[in-house]
Amino acid sequence: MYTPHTDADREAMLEAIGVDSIDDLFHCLPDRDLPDLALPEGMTEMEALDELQFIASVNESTQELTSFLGAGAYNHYIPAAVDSLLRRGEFYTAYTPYQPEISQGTLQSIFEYQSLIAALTGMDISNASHYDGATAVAEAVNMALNRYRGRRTKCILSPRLHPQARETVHTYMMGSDLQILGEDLDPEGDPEDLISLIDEETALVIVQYPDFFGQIHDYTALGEAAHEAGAMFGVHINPIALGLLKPPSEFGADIVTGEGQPLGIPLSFGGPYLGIFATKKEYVRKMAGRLAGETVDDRGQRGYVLTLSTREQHIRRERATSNICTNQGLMMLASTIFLSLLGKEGLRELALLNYHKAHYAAEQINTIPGYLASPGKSFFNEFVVHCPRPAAEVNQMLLEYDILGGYDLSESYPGMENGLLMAVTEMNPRYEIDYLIDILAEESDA
Amino acid sequence: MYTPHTDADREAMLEAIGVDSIDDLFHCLPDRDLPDLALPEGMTEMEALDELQFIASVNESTQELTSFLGAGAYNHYIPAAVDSLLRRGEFYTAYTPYQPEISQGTLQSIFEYQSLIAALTGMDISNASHYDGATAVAEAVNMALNRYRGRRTKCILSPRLHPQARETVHTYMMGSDLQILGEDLDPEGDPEDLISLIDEETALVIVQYPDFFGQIHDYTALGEAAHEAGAMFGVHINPIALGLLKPPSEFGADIVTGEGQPLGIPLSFGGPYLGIFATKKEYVRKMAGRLAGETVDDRGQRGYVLTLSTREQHIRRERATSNICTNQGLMMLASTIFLSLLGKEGLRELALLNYHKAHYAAEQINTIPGYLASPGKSFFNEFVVHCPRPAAEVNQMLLEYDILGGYDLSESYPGMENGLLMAVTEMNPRYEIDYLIDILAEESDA
Amino acid sequence: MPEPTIFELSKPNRRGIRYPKPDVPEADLPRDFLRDDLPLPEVSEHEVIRHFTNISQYNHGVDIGFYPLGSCTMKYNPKINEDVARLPGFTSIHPLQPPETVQGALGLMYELQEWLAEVSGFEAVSLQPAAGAHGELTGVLIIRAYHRNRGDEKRTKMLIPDSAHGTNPATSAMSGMEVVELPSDERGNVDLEALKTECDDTLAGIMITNPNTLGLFDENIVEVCQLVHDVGGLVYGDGANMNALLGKCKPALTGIDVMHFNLHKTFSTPHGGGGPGSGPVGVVSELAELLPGPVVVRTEEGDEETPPFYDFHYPEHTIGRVKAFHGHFGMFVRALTYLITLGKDGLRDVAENAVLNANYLRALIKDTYHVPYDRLCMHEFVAEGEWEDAPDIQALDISKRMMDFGFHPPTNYFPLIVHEALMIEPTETETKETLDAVAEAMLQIAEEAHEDPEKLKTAPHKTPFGRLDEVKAAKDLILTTSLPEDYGEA
Amino acid sequence: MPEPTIFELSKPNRRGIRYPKPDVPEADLPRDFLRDDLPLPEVSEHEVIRHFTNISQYNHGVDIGFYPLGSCTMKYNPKINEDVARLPGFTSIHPLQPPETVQGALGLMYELQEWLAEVSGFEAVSLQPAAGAHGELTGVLIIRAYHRNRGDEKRTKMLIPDSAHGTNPATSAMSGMEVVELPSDERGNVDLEALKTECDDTLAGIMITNPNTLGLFDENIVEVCQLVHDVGGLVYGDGANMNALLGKCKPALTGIDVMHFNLHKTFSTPHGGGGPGSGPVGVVSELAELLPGPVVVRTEEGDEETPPFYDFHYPEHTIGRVKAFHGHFGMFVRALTYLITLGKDGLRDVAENAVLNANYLRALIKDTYHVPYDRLCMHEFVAEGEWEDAPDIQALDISKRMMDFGFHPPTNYFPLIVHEALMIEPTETETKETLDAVAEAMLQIAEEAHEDPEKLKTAPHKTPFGRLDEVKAAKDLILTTSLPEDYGEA
Ligand SMILES: Cc1ncc(COP(=O)(O)O)c(C=O)c1O
Ligand SMILES: Cc1ncc(COP(=O)(O)O)c(C=O)c1O
Repeated sequence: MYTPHTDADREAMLEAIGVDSIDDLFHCLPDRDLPDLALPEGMTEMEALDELQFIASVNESTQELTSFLGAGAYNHYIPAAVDSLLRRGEFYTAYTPYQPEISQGTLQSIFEYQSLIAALTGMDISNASHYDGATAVAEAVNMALNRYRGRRTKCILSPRLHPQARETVHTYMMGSDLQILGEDLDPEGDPEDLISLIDEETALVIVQYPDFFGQIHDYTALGEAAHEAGAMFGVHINPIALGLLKPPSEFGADIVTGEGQPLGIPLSFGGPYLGIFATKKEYVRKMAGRLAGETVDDRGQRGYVLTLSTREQHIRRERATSNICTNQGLMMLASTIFLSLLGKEGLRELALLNYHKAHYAAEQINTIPGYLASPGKSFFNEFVVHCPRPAAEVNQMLLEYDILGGYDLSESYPGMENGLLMAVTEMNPRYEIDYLIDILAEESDA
Repeated sequence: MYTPHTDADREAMLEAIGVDSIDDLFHCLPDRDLPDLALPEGMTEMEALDELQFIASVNESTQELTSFLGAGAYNHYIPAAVDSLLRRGEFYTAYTPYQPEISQGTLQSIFEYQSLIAALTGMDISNASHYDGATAVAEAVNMALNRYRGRRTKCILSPRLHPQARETVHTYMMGSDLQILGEDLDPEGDPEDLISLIDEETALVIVQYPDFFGQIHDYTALGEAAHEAGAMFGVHINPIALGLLKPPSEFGADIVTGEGQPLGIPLSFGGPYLGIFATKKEYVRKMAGRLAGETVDDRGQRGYVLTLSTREQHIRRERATSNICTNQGLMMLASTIFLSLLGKEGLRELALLNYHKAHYAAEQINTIPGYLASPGKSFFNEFVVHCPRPAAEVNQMLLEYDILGGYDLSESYPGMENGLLMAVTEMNPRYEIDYLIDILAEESDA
Repeated sequence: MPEPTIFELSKPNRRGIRYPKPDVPEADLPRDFLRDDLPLPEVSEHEVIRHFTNISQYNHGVDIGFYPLGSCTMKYNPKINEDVARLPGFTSIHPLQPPETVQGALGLMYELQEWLAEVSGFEAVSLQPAAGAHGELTGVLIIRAYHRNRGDEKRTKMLIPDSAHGTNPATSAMSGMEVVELPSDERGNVDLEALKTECDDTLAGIMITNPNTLGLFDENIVEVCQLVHDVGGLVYGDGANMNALLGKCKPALTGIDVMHFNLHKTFSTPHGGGGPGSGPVGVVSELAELLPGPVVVRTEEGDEETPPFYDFHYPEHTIGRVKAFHGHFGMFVRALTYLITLGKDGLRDVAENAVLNANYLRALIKDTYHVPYDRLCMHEFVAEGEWEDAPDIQALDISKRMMDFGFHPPTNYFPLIVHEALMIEPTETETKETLDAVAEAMLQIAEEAHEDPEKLKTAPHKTPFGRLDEVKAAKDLILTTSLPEDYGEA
Repeated sequence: MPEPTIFELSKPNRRGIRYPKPDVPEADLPRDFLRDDLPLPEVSEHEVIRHFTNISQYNHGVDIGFYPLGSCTMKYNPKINEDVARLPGFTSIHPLQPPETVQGALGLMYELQEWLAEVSGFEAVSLQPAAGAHGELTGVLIIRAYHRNRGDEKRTKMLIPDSAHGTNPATSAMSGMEVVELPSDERGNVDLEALKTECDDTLAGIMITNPNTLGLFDENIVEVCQLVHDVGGLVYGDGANMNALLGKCKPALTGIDVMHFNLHKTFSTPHGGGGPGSGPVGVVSELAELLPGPVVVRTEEGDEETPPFYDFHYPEHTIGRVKAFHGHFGMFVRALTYLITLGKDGLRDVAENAVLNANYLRALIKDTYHVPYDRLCMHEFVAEGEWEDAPDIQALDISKRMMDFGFHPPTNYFPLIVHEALMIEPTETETKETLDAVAEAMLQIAEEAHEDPEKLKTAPHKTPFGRLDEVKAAKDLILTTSLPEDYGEA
């Protein structure tokens, strides 16, 4: 299909190689009589498009459904300029910028991304991305363990750190003797509950901000407690919230991780997303992932290169800070463009819009008998609703009205059968919220 | 919305200009107190998208409907590569390449387009496009009249030249004393019927190939008759048909015009399309429109420039060959990419696919009592069906089954109430044709 | 390194796209009509992408940098417009579908007609014309039909100021009019005395551009129109410069009878490397029934429950269609998106900032480049690209040298009434920083013109191509290429 | 002219996008949590577009020219894949939607699992891993879990050939394995004797790349696997080089137990300037229940009337998830589009032409550039970028000079076992003409290396940037920029 050779080309090439047939090139294979693959014949482009259009149409997307699903992936507006730039072949058909002279487009965007993430989080430095928020958390644990070179073997994860991020940490750490604490604390408790778990063996304490329930906490005391015990303090963020909220650096974070999907990346059924990873300059040599640094070329022009590669697998091999190689380049670029478009005011405006809409929705829900939304808690654009019956049932009922109600918390917190986690963004016009309320009210009457 | 100035910018700029306020810049306007426009406030991008998505969704597109509509605009597959290149800002945010040193992208594509059209039509040269097929025909008449400098004042249009092209010629020629003949001949007659109209006053004879009814004729005799009388001979083409059929140069065409829409340009409710215009080299100075020519730069590199501008309005003003300025640049580029992708074999394959499908459809229709499809005529991908009742009624009936039946010929040929013009392309899988047949058969039984 | 042509890349049997095998029985082919040779190039999809990607990089565009091409309004083309225009509900509708299946499209056209009417003050609008010049043709034919319909056959004289764009006289000639050129006065306005002497009963009308191509608003516009009207003539407005007037002045209220809009200038639809444009025409009520058809009308108002209904309508005395179908619909989608995004305040903002930018740049360079007609300008201004004490230097040299700074040159040699014209239209979407950088470059170039003229004469230096030999092109007339003679022979 | 950073373009109050005013009452803000400063740049949409468009042109990409980056399979990225991946039915679905609302997506993932399984011979596939290295981590953890679940805690030794990619040892270390390097023999295969001495009851397994990073198919692969299996170890296959084997060899049949695919190499999903990749993992049946969850299963077969039903499934002894959600779905869409477009013959065609291209280019240059291991190669080969009689020249110099010819250089300095390695992978989508041009350039460069070494040492000359100072970058460690101190002060 995409192979250009004519028969004459092939003849001439085989002759230059000095073999008689293509088959001769494959003599070294053990099984020369592999039967044909049990796969269909190829399709033309127009047939494939037809097929894939059909498959896509089978899905009910958030364009057809009213969605209040969040729980780590958020339905945000993506300005048209973002994709119009991502579609440039110069960006998406390049690879890791190993050769800086012909990769300044990618390198400058990495440098700008690092700068934007530093500005947003209040941290000194950022790497060029991890696979997603969850793996960024796992890499944070990895980094903390490496920092203490095995001298500290405990890590404390808030029960309100994203459940899938916690699960990912467990998987990544399967081969180590790390002890993971904190997850079975009361999920509806206080952040300070974690303090009692911190000791001299603790390498890292990680919380989420806003937490998995959407709530905003002051982590100052917790951060101090971690530091007092000589441990590192990690904060996992939603970057949109930082348009409004003070940055985690103000709680003394040593590592900031986050899921960058809200920054101009489509939901896409869960990926590709963007793992944000920022830290203090002193840890730069412990950090995993690519890093662009400013320099000059031999003509005196400012330019950028990948730097400190000695941390990385292709140089350091089994002593590398991580095995990561390919990262989330294009998603990083998307978020760089997104943050450039929004800027200072735009991100604040977006955060406020999310905030007000979520609060309106929560307030309205609280008018419905039997429903209780995030009582007495500060939250951002997501909140827990205590329903009068299992969240699964509420979701099922709402789906009949083409509404994705939210995340059924019992899937991650067995005790919370009636807990529904709902997110509201700028993509939910008021009438959608009011529609939801009407239905909840009606059904609660019935 | 898209204006970048900050208040501070504006202040500084006004000061540099030496005025106190923006208003001072508009002192020269007669009515300084124009009331606010009676228009709504601006929308944000996300609101506008929402609004336009809604408007688009109100249309029933050929993705939802089964379409056999042609009549000058055809539903063809557009390879993904076409739009992926058209979306490049370097192409679509440039303008007419007046400054060749920084416009070689556009100029080389024009040169390649001219070459492709010449190869396709068999003519010596092509211009860089007209607005559409209809205006290209009008410009052909214009050129013929200019060639004879008023000494010939008749033009013969085949009744099976696209009715809207003929109407356009009438409008364009409103201010001249041209006599237009031929249109009221029997639309179902022979091309040779036109011969009797040709005389020493005839400047141009224009036929369509395949004609408006989709039929293929041998125009050799007609072309000879025109030439014998010293007149020019024009052929209006469907470029896809030329993948299969011999080029109009073989009938002795002096001018070839055509609607280029089938070459990778979306239906888009009628525009923007592409006016093809090709002719013999001897007429190059009479031809309207932009023209790219090969040359070299002062470093010895091959390059291209707009040439023979002395024909054009910006140099020659009221003595120009036409008033055309902006043409169909991006559509020309689309067709250049399209023809490059298909090439020799691809265009033939596409033409054959259209041919076979249309013939299958016609044959099947002929099995239905009362329906008669293009009896005994050679045709390409479009044909006339004589229905047992008015075509308008048949269309109305088919629409209830989500089928766009075709073009009701009585709209242009008052005597042909029962005539339905149907097109079949590669976008109509067999099951669509069979579905049409089933319904026609069922309804004809009923 | 110049890129080979697509023909030079060709090799037998390569393909960039394939089609499915026929799913129907094959029919007999029309043997007498088959072509034996189709000498098109054969390349793979990959090669096509590389070829056009590479040559695209030889282009300057608004997305690349400053593009002050006077009279062309090279403003930013918002990306949302491009996305919206590609919605299948817009791209995949056939122009001849029954109205009930395309109410979205018809409603959109109706809205656009209404917005354009409100912005300009005209009573009725036809969206059909394909570009500015096509709008002119439409408008002048309307004027012609107006007089004819009144039995006034002798009115064939069309007055055209000497500052007019070339399309104006070309259009008039094409419409069978006799063109009479009018001089400009010392303030850049139409010379009223000259106008008066031409005002007689053979006058069909005047084609006027306001602001004119000097970027100056004609201070006597009302009087000009009045004079023409007084003798029974009509006033055609070339709306190319509407960007200066949005929300500030409605041309119809100044006395203009018929005018075209350029959606590809004022309303941000992209210039596409030379088109497509879109040139809707607005007219006062007396001319509404002459518009080319079809226009869109609302035949049912609609209410809470039922949506309105839109349909096509042929004006009673229509001059007829000026092209196939209904105009450049794809451009209507973009223009309406732009309009609703801006809204009334945004539109005024466009005019204000366009005029501000032009005056600012003018202020920065006018002590170095002579700008005739010492008045505030509107959205553009025309400077002279020549100095007595730099005798070798022409406007073109300055233009070519500007490329070395990453800027597209201004329009050259137009309008004709300014020597060595540099016609500069920054547009409202440029920043002050860009304008400052442009001014700085132009001042440096002026210095070089005096001290190192060779640098200009041999410019550009930093572009991938140097000056191209236009004389050679016109002499050789190599207008096509083709596959080599021995193509396909191994 | 280097482009300013986006921070340098910033000016107070500029905006690239606006949001609607709240349509709900405003709530009280969490006063204690508000940030006072958000030092992000402020730029207009137009500036953003220009900025990124301009810097993009400083990149080489597959769409620009030849990109023979060994081990990375920089093949053409079909444009249809990009369109399909952007269908709203794919981009606008939430990963936590109930399965009944996303049957299209689940069905697509199921199909992709099946295609990958058939191509490779593995029993089960998990699509979750985000890239090759992530797939390795997944696979090695599966091996670890396999031994552990059998109570075999002492198996922590992982053998890694000296030709392996850096991610292999890094992965093993990250998984708590002890890495033991294996030498290669004189034909580029794993040294069997060395392997045998390491085969004991502490052996967890071996990580092998086949074809290996020399582009050579390990002629003893079956024996290698057998030896490892015989002592109870498992074989991990690094599937980075699968492009050579499509339709030609199923890795599972050679004895490999677990392997990752690189959708961004073999299956044409774009490399994105460094990612996202996608690294699904295939396993033999004994390991199927260890795969990270969820995988997609078909829970109802479906028939003429009802479609099948797909659901997520957590393998019984899953090692757990390796990331949030279900993997890089956007890449699955592209890869499946590619697969169904190619079909079984097209897949074999890929392998055949990839291997043909590599051998052809190798044949053209091997008399000039020493290619160790004199065997036919598979999809790539490794040449030495050094000559005794050109002592100053290193592989990097050759690479930089290649840029002047418009080509991306090969991979440098990998694999480590070849001196001054130039690892060249042309891929199947390149034409013979391109390969001829590359060979010609490389031969010229070799000549220059001997006759005018300075030309290489100071290369590249024709690119917009010259050699960048990496030492300075590592010393200065300027990793971010920010708004200037006095930002916003007028
Ligand atoms: C003043 C003026 N009038 C008319 C035109 C013609 O418009 P178009 O090129 O859209 O046909 C132009 C175009 O550049 C112009 O500048
Ligand atoms: C042989 C080999 N193994 C593993 C990898 C790692 O794959 P990824 O970059 O997708 O993580 C690479 C990548 O370049 C490779 O070439």
